[in-house]
Amino acid sequence: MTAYYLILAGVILAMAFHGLMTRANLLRKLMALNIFTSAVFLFLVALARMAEPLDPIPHAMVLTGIVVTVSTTAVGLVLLLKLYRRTGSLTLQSADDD
Amino acid sequence: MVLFDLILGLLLVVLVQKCLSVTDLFGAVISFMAFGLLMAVAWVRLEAPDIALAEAAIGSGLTGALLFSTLGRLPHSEARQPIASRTVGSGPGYWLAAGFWWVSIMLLSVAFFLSLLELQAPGLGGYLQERLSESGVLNPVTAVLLNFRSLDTVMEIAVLLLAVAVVWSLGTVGWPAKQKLSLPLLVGLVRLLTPVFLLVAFSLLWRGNHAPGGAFPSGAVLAAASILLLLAGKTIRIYPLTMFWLRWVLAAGLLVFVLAGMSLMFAGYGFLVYPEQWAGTMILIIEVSAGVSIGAMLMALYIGGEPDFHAG
Amino acid sequence: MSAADIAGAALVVVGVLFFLSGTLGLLRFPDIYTRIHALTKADNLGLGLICLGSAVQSGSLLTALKLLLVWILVLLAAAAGASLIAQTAHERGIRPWERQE
Amino acid sequence: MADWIPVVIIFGPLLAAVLVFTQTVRGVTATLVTGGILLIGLVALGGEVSGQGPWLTWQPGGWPVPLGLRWQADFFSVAMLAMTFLVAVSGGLFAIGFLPAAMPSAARHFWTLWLFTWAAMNSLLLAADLFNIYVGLELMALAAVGLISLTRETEALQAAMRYFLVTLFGSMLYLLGVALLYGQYGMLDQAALAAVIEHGLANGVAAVLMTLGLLVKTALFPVHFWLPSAHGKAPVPVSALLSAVVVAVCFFVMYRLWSGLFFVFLAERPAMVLGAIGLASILWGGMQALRQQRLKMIVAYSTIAQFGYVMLVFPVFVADGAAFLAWHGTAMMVLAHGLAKASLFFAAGCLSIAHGHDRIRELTGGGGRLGWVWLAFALAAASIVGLPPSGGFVGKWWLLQAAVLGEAWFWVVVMVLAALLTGSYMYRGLEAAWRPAPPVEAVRPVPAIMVAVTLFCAVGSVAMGFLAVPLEGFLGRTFQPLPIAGG
Repeated sequence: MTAYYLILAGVILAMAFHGLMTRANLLRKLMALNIFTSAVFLFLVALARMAEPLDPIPHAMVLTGIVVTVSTTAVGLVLLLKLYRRTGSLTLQSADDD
Repeated sequence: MVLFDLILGLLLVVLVQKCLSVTDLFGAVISFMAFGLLMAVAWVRLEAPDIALAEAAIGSGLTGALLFSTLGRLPHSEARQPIASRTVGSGPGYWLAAGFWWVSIMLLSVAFFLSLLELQAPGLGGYLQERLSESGVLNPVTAVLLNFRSLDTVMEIAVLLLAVAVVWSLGTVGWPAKQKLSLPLLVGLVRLLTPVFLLVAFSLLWRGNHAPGGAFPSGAVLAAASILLLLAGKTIRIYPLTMFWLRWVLAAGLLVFVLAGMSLMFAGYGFLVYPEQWAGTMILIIEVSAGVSIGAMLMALYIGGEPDFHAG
Repeated sequence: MSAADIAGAALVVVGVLFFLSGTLGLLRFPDIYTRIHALTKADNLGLGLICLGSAVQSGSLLTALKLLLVWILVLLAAAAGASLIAQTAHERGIRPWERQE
Repeated sequence: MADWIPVVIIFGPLLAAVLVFTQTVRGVTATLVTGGILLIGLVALGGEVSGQGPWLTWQPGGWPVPLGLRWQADFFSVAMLAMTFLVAVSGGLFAIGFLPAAMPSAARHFWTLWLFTWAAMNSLLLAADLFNIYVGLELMALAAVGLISLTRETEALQAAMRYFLVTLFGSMLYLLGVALLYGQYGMLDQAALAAVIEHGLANGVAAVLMTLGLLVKTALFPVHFWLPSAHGKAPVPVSALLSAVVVAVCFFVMYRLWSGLFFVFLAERPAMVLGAIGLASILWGGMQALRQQRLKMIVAYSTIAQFGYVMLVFPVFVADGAAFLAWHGTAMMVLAHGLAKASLFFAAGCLSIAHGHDRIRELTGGGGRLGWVWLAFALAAASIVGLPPSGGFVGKWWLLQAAVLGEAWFWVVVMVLAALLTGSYMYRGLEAAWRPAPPVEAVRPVPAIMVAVTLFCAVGSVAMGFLAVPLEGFLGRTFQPLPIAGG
């Protein structure tokens, strides 16, 4: 069963990566990043479940990670709002090489 | 039960797909929140109730609230706008970078799936069980977070405080927030629920010692309570003095944690090395201050800017 | 399997049926007001039955009381939420659906 | 072992940041007092390392390794900490003059974020635990995002957003690699893992994922695109800190991984790939720097090229020769680059305050203090290019010597070409200084402290060349990449 969750994590990782690369909308990029993070956490916890006996250290790591992710997401969202007020658009202009 | 896992996985995949390609942002955010809730179910299936609690409260709940408040601050048209089918970037630099990523990720994912076969997952569960009695708490996750790997947790609280500092550096929000609708029902409900919230927060904090819970879910419940109070229009007036106290409440969790570690060091035990008979008490003190601070920090993140008492 | 188990399971199944009908209403009803109606009414009853079923199965008074608390809290939240949604919709000028002749 | 040293080094700036956040202490005071305390800590650490070295380890929390986590330090860590200290303090001094002139409203937040970044960098330089490194990376990334967006200008906000997305994605790749390693061995300590790690697909994938994540953060060639805008549009002291130290810290983490944990993998082929990434970064960064019209952008692009140069250590390392010489060269190069790069950004900042812009063609004229600024720019540029007797020269010379000893002729050619390329774009920056022009009237005065700091960093970077012999002595002639696993 844990192998199933490991593979599920891999599938979600790939989907989130695709979204992160192809979506121009910043809110969607942020959500894709969050989903990517969730998939990494799923991977860790599935590993913890595989171990005998159950290994609580990945659980603690994921708890730490969840809090860190909320903090970064909050910053990202505020940054996104500031950008929207400035440019009126939810997308980034491509990196200018000037 | 295998069927249950299969359905759960399928739903997760469908929700990710919807979140990333449904036509409007509003629908995408809804799918994202549903994804978070189902992840909480997945955590329970993987025997990680601590994470399920944190995911439901922080990962899905608070992130969802953050996303919604962001959507609310965008104009209606933007939230309902369908995906524009244009490319993300242009120019040779972009295509080089994108191509590099695609190729490497494709190769990597093949290797990744193959490497899953090799994982043995020895884990530290057994080793941890032996030392758990020395940690001062009974819940192994709390023991890891606040004793065995407490340095990570100190730095994690620092990340939260830093996020508040960054959000504040990006601008101020007018205060008190104006309410468009008068919603007597919400006010009544909040009046009824606030004590319940406080009770739940306290019980989560207390339970953390021996069962899933602890400072982070408890802080998230506190933050939820204060966000509800805000939504019901129950804002306090902000004066310089209130800001002074707010700053100290925000910083308290980190300060108590670091200063506790340092005083232990100067007492001769070593940085964050709890003497065994005091470990439980010290962890409780640290957790209480961290819980209150985390509640305040999560609320500050939700507000999304430094409260400005000149604007109110 | 004891009688309590069977009774509990039956209650849970009935509760799930109520959830199903509520979801059906959410998907099929014509406007926001009727949808809320379907959702809150059927789901709250469904949840009540599931809680009752689980309480019967658990066989412990403490758990039963906790489940009762869960149900009451969800009832409160659902009632308030539904009324807030309806109120907001009303103030935005969304008219209730009427049968077209 | 003195337990207080790493605590003071990491939590000194952190506590200062919290105190500045609560507005009990003024930012300048806090930064300078922290600097003083850290100086004591660093001297003590240097003494301990040279007395009991090559490696020191501590166990914060007091639990033995597979359960608890460790801090570790050798002389390279000490040198990096010292460089971080110098840039952080001189950036702070520079900001005393810069903030009132350039962005008075953001000054309050600047110091908090500055101290947070400092704490994050110090924790990364001391961390031995892979997951602790992840938390440190996130702390550093978030603080850097805040610093970049401080001016709240549209371009800065866009650069911050791009940096945010890219760097957090990098962190996630890194964490995924850590998860794979943990799934194999159930350990997170670098030295403990290095003792048991062996060839295998999962380990290889972990190595690739973690390296990719860190490459993104070090801004090397195919994933460099975020750096020029982030470092070019940020406020000057921030650009200096980001280019000189933050990127270097990410490289440091990657270097530690490859010289310790993944050392078994560092065979011919992976080293070639890492070297090729370096070569591509040298070419791309150099070419772009040649095209730039603004002084600050030249300096920003040169960071990509210079870290590309530093990456050449890996192919030289595996070539049979003098591994320790390559190692010394890298250490020296990163350290000298830090001071020189800080000085270059400071100089660009001084010039743009004086002229109101930093377009190279119009920077001519302007006497008085600007002469000193140009002198500092020239000295720092000399160190970056690698002219003797600067620190940059010593670093590049050692690396070149190691390559010659190892008969890695291809990389020798690359190094010589890279030096020429660096010379030509740095010359473009300097050209304005010695083009004859009538003195411009509308030059605004530059605060003396800014000029002094600029000159100090430049001189420091050159003077490091004279410290080559003691530095070599400290680094030692034996290459011991990791502490003993038992601790």
